[in-house]
Amino acid sequence: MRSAFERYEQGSAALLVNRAWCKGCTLCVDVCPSRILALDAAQLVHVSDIGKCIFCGLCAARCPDFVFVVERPKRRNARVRAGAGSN
Amino acid sequence: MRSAFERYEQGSAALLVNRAWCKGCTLCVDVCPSRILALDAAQLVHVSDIGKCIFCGLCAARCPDFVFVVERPKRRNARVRAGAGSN
Amino acid sequence: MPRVGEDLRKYLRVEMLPNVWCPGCGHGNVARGIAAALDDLQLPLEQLVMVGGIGCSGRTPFYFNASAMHTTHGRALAFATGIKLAKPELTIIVTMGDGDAAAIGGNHFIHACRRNIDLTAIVYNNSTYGMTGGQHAPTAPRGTRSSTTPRGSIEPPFDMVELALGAGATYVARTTTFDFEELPRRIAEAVRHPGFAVVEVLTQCPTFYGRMNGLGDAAAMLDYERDQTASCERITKEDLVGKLPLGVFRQAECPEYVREYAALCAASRGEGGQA
Amino acid sequence: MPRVGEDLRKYLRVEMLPNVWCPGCGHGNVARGIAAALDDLQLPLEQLVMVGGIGCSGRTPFYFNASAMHTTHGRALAFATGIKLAKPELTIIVTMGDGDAAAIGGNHFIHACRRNIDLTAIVYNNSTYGMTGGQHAPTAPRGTRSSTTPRGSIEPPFDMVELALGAGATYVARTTTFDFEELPRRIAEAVRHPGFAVVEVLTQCPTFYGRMNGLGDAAAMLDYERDQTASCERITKEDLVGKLPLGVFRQAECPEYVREYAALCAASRGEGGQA
Amino acid sequence: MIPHDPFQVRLSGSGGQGVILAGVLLAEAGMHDGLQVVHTQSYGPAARLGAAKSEVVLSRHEIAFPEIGLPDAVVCLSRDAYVKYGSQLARDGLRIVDEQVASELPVAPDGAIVLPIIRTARELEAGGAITANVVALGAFVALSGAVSEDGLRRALRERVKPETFDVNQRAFDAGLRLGAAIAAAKAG
Amino acid sequence: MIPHDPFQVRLSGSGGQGVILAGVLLAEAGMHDGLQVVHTQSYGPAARLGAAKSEVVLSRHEIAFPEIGLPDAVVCLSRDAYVKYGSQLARDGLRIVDEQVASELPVAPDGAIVLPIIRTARELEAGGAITANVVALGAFVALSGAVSEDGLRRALRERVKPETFDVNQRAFDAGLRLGAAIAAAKAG
Amino acid sequence: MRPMRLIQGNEACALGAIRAGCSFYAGYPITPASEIMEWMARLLPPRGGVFLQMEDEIAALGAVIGASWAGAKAMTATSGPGFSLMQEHIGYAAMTETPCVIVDSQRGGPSTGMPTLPSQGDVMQARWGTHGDRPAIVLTASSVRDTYEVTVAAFNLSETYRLPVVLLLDAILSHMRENVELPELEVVDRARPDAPEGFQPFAGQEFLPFGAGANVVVTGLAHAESGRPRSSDGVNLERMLRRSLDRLAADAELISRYRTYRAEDARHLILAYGITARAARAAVDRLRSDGIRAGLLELQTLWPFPERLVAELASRVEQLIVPELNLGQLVWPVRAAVAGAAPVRALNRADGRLFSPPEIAAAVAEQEVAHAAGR
Amino acid sequence: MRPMRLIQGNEACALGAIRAGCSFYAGYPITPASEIMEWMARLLPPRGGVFLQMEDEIAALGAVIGASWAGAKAMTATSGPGFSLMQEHIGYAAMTETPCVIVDSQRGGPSTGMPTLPSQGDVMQARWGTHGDRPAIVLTASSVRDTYEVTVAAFNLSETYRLPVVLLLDAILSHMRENVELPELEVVDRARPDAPEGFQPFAGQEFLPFGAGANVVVTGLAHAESGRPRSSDGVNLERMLRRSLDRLAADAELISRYRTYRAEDARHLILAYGITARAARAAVDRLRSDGIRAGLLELQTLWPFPERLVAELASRVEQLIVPELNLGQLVWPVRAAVAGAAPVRALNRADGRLFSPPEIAAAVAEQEVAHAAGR
Repeated sequence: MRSAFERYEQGSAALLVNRAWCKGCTLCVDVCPSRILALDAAQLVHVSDIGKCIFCGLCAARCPDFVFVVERPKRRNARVRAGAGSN
Repeated sequence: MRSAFERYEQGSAALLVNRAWCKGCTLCVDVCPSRILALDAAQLVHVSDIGKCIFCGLCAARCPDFVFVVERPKRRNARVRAGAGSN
Repeated sequence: MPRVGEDLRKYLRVEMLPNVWCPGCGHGNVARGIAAALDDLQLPLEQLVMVGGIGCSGRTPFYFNASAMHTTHGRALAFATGIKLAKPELTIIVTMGDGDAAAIGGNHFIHACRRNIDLTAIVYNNSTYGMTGGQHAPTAPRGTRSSTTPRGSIEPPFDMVELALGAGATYVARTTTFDFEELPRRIAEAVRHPGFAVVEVLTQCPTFYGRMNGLGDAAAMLDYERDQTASCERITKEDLVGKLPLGVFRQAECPEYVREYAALCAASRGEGGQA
Repeated sequence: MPRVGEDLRKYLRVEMLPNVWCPGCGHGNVARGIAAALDDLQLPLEQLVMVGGIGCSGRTPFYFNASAMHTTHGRALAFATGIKLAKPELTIIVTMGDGDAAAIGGNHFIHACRRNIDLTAIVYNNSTYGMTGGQHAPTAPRGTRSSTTPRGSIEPPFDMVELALGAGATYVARTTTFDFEELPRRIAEAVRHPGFAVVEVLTQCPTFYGRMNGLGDAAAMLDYERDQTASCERITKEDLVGKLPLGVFRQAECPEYVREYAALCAASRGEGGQA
Repeated sequence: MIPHDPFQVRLSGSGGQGVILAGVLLAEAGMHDGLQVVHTQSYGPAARLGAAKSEVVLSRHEIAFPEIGLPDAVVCLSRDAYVKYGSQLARDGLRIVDEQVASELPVAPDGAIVLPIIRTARELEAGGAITANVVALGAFVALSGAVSEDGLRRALRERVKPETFDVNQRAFDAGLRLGAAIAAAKAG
Repeated sequence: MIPHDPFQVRLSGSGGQGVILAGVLLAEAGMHDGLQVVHTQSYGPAARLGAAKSEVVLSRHEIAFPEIGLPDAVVCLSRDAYVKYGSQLARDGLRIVDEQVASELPVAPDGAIVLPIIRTARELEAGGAITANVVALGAFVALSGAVSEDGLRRALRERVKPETFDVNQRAFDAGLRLGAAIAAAKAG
Repeated sequence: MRPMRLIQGNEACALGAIRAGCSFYAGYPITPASEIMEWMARLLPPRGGVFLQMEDEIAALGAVIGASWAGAKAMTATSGPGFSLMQEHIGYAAMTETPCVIVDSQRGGPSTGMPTLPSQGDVMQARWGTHGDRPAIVLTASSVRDTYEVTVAAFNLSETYRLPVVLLLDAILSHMRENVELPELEVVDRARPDAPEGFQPFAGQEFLPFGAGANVVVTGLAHAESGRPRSSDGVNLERMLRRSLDRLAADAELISRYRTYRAEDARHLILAYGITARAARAAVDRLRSDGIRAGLLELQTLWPFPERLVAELASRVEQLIVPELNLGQLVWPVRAAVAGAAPVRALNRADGRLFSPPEIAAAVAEQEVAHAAGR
Repeated sequence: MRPMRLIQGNEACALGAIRAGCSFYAGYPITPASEIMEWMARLLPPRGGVFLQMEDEIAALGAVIGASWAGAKAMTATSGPGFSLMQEHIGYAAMTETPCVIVDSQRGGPSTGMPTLPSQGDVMQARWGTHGDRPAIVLTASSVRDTYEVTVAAFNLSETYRLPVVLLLDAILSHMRENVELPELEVVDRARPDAPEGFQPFAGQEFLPFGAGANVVVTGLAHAESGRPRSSDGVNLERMLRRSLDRLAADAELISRYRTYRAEDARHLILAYGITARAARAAVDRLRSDGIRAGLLELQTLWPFPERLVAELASRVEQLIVPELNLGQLVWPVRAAVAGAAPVRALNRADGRLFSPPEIAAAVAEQEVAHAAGR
């Protein structure tokens, strides 16, 4: 069973990605402000450059399949909570 | 089968009463402005004095059992149409 | 409207009378209201179908000199929908009780409101299940007693007018058996309305609801109807406090389903529809 | 509310993932919204029961680390009512689709609204029957296509908010899968509400509704949700024209059924109740 | 006590006359007397509006079949009830008919005991006639002896609302007197 | 035409790859060739999300049993489909697997014909790969000879939307060429 | 011994439910079952039990199943039209192995039919009314006292086998009154696992309700023993259905309630059930007094159908007579079980009236073999 | 002869309905029947027929019955859960002698079960699912072409006998495609009286819809021939039910659709129906080639059950084998009809898979007599 989360780190922050739950809908690709997400040949999401990730969490917020988990240092909270998505 | 309407006349006006359909609920008795309706020993409506009838039709309007029919000369219409019953 | 006291026998299936209802039951008042409305409407009776549900009110169709379909509990509107779409030239009046329309039949009721098919639904609201012996109905006010709420009901009731409006009905009115002049007027309006029309009629059940709640005989219950209600049009806001409003709550011309369907068929005729 | 991107796995029955929904299906967004709300609510999960109907949305309970009851089509609220009354200490979230809640389950929906039992009902409105292949749903706007309205629907849709209000619900809100912050907030509010709470969520079905109506992929459908709606609180009347309002439409404290019932029991205890 | 075994009684009247309760009281009286009893009744709109019936089987033995065949006694409190339920009766059976009912019949019922049941109740109550059922039971007990006075009094005490017990007690006594007078006349 | 009678084909892929339609086209081609045909398929969320299958039985005679036993040919367009439906095959059966699928398998499928089906489709369409199903059919027709080219072209013409006929036609041709190349190599 | 009382069949049913520990009732009014509901409305609140009037019969049984999964012993009662509406949820209860009791007081059918008149027209529906196969226990009763006892038995069987149990009454039995002493009867509660850890809700008879430490999964889809859906894999489903059916078969003697009357040396065996068994019993006495060796097999458990018992008795008689207040229902499995060992005669009426003892006696006495039923 | 086409079972059903003159469809989505609805949504509007998606299956059949009384030939289609919900209205249609067709594409049950997998689990429900007794006609089919023809037959029988007719398909047949030529078939319309005057809607087979000059009265209560309710008098009702049942019995040969295959000299008779009959037919060939004299009786009419036919064939064989995709349903009436004349072996599976020809052949070849079904 493919189920483990792959871990992409940038300092103390990390983006966890579970490709086993991905269905290739591209909602995350569409929403990523850093343009670091894309589908691979197997039509599953992959992270092209974790160095550019701002850990905004929009990929996780948009993903209907719980593919993403964002681990952040505490201080980032304020900024992230004001993230996009509201009318 | 008891089903015929009994006819009570007053000049060219008449009150028709079908006791076979009466169930003795007294709604007509209650509403009759001339107090000429009552239940008899068999608990059915009877007309005590057709001479006092004003042919207002309230007995018919209130009766849930189609027991009454009022036959009137045409000229009475206006008065009767303004009969009671509205809020 | 016919004159008060008019001979309405031609609208009745007289050989089925006397009706099955208890002495003083308001359903007979509603039936008279329907007959008076028919006298006003002057419809061809052979094109009229009366459709009833199960319960005291569901028996109404038997007493009219028209086609009659006494259906199943709560589903009268589903049958009526099929009849109307299969033969749009028919006029259809559906008689339902509160248990019928609001309890088991609530879904068919709201969908009929939504679809806006040209049917007239008369909801006899006597706050009880009469035919089965006086059980609680979902229109009965909080605190009222019945054979299934011997200690008083703790449930909020439906307001059938609000429910019909919320579901999208295009004609919605409420009246009472007390008002024997407004009752046929509303029914006639509803039948004339080109779409789905709901008339809720507050009606007395002296045998169960009245007796169990100490409301007196039929005459006293009619007075109670009068005292508990007020016209939504004629009075000030203060008069309405604690009273159930009566009158016409919506009367809107909206696309009617049968006509829309006919247009759909006409538009599709070119396609052929391979078979 | 949890931070955006938070690890919500502890609320999930991870061994049931990936879920059954199609790529880009908004039901997964709703599921995340529920998980985020749970993170906010900090309820004991062993006292949480998720109850689902039949259809795509009905599968939601399987994916949560709580008790799960996947019931029958349209009837989830009836089961939930039984669970809650039999064990009032449980928290119950009911997930239903539009076909589930508004078509076959409309009657249970309006009666749950009326009774005001402390349950939370989440109505996933994607305007279609997804599980069975994209048939017309009673929430789908007039003119939309589906496998059963190949020429466009001629039916007016339900407005679920209006329906819930008309039926007497005490908390009524509408939100969208677009708004991933408001969605969990509404769900948490609804769970906290001491009475029956309805949250309608507009959600995308790219596989059927989107494809059949030319609305593009999931991302495009989220934008469409945004463009078709407007908050009922923040904007002027002109902004609302042609848009579906979002927000909280009613939030009222009314007698809650389970508490009323407990009071009834307490009051009746003196009687003994002969047996 | 019961003249035959089983002893089958059919009470009938119009809806609201309380014949259902009368049957229940009779059955309970039989039970208090140590008999096996079965009570059946008509139901639904017919029972509320038209003619209602209430039937009791009394026996010293287990009662296999719950319905009554040819009744050993009938009591009729309304014309419609008489037409519908009053005609069948075992040979030498007891038929009690209210005088008002009898007066409405084209032909007087053969061998019936005609009693002023409703009138007696009305006089007792000064208006209504809701105890006609209990007056009738009193007459029935006096004439048939099928159940004991004590059994029926106990049934009344246990079954009717406390506030109506007195008037029912008086109705029962009045009925007993009506019946006893006829019984005495017959015996004399 | 069909190498055995009945000839049983199992097409599989992920939801959205059009294997259901491919099966229908194959069955219609067989029908146009004068064969008896039965087509069955998987349904529901599994078919939309996971692995979908589409099965065709071709025969010169009436087909009693509609499902296939051990297939005479399998076509796999996705890894999940291969895992679920790709392993069973009659001895000497034909197994066509997309190159991408083959690359994801831990062990190369024994005796399989690996073809760049999805890539070919993608090149034809400049982006999507919705004609992979028809490319696969072309290869299948070339390699199996079970149905005629003409039959399949007629099925395409009658079944696909007019605006997509051209691209499908080209996909079919490309598939034929892929298959023919292998066939020639084998024969050679 | 409790005091002698005159009570109605429907009241006895409600009292039996209370005795059995029923703490949840949800229902909807219908003749002739309404009094069961009315009694439960009176009896439950003082005991802290839940009484709920639902919007329809479908919702009533849905609430009952939900309550059962919340741990309550739960019941509903209805008549034919409501019983038809409940069929989907009866299947759901069977699929989810939910203990609950459904009372159907039979009235004249089909459809609205004859609401106040008795019938035995739902006997096959009680077994076959829902789609798909399911293990079924269906009981019936012929007296007010039986009604009380069989209601307790219905709960006990329901708790033991984790199944919906159907109790068939009829319009006469529901409404008739008899003098009875209500005995204290033994009560069975559903088995609980020792600990919630690792609890598999569909691995056996043990049960844990919602909120008891195991996050139970319940679905009407085919599922694994964990409760998780397996809607495309029927092997589990068939195994679980067969396990339930086998368990019922193994416990046939416990489940099968019946009584015989003068059957030991009978040449003419009347097989009857419910209200009809009373006339049959009287007919046996009548026939015996005329020198005809008649006997009665009265079934209280209709399903699982006691095939072995019927086959065994059939092998010793000249004929079986099966009187039913329907147009021939239980006679089908009787004929299947008898398998030609003796002629089986169906005696049917569907006019809303009971068979009288003389009618049954006359039918037994006729020596000619009537047409077999069901045509 | 019309052109050869590749069509799905559900499409064939829709085309059969159109061919039979169906002008009204009301339904509700459900797997695996939804495509029937989708085809009707496409086919009806251009023909001026009515297509209606209702709020549930109960409403769908209600609308169908209403439409039939407005004069339309009307149909609905569903699967198990919806079929369970329709049971009350099936009884109403029977009670009101309403011509209509109800298609049930069977899927794995009970309850939500296995929505995409085939089953024959609703065979008894189709006969006994509603409360009370009723005349029932239940048909089934085993191929796409049969589906077309049997749908036409369902309408014709429905119109002839003024009854709801049930057509049982299954998930495989509904979704499979076969090449077929669709023949022109004869179509029957309900009989009309010469004049509306004095028309008694329930005096016989003649029918007048609403709005045709007679103010027809229709009720689900027991009623007189005039249609007027007689809810406390079952004599009328029983007479009318028996009249319908007798008519079906008298016309048994017209109604009973079946085919035999190599049955003349068979020692082992397989009695099968629906999709299972196809495997059975292949099994017969396989057994014959092994020298075993097997034969097939394929029933298309399941109810009224062809008792005489089965009894007659049973008298000539060593054993009957009844394979069903359920846990033993039609085997009950088979056993009743056979009455011990030959051993009857039930072969059952309820795991959502079809019997394969080798499985059936192996079961026939086994000489040992297995346990009878239903325990």
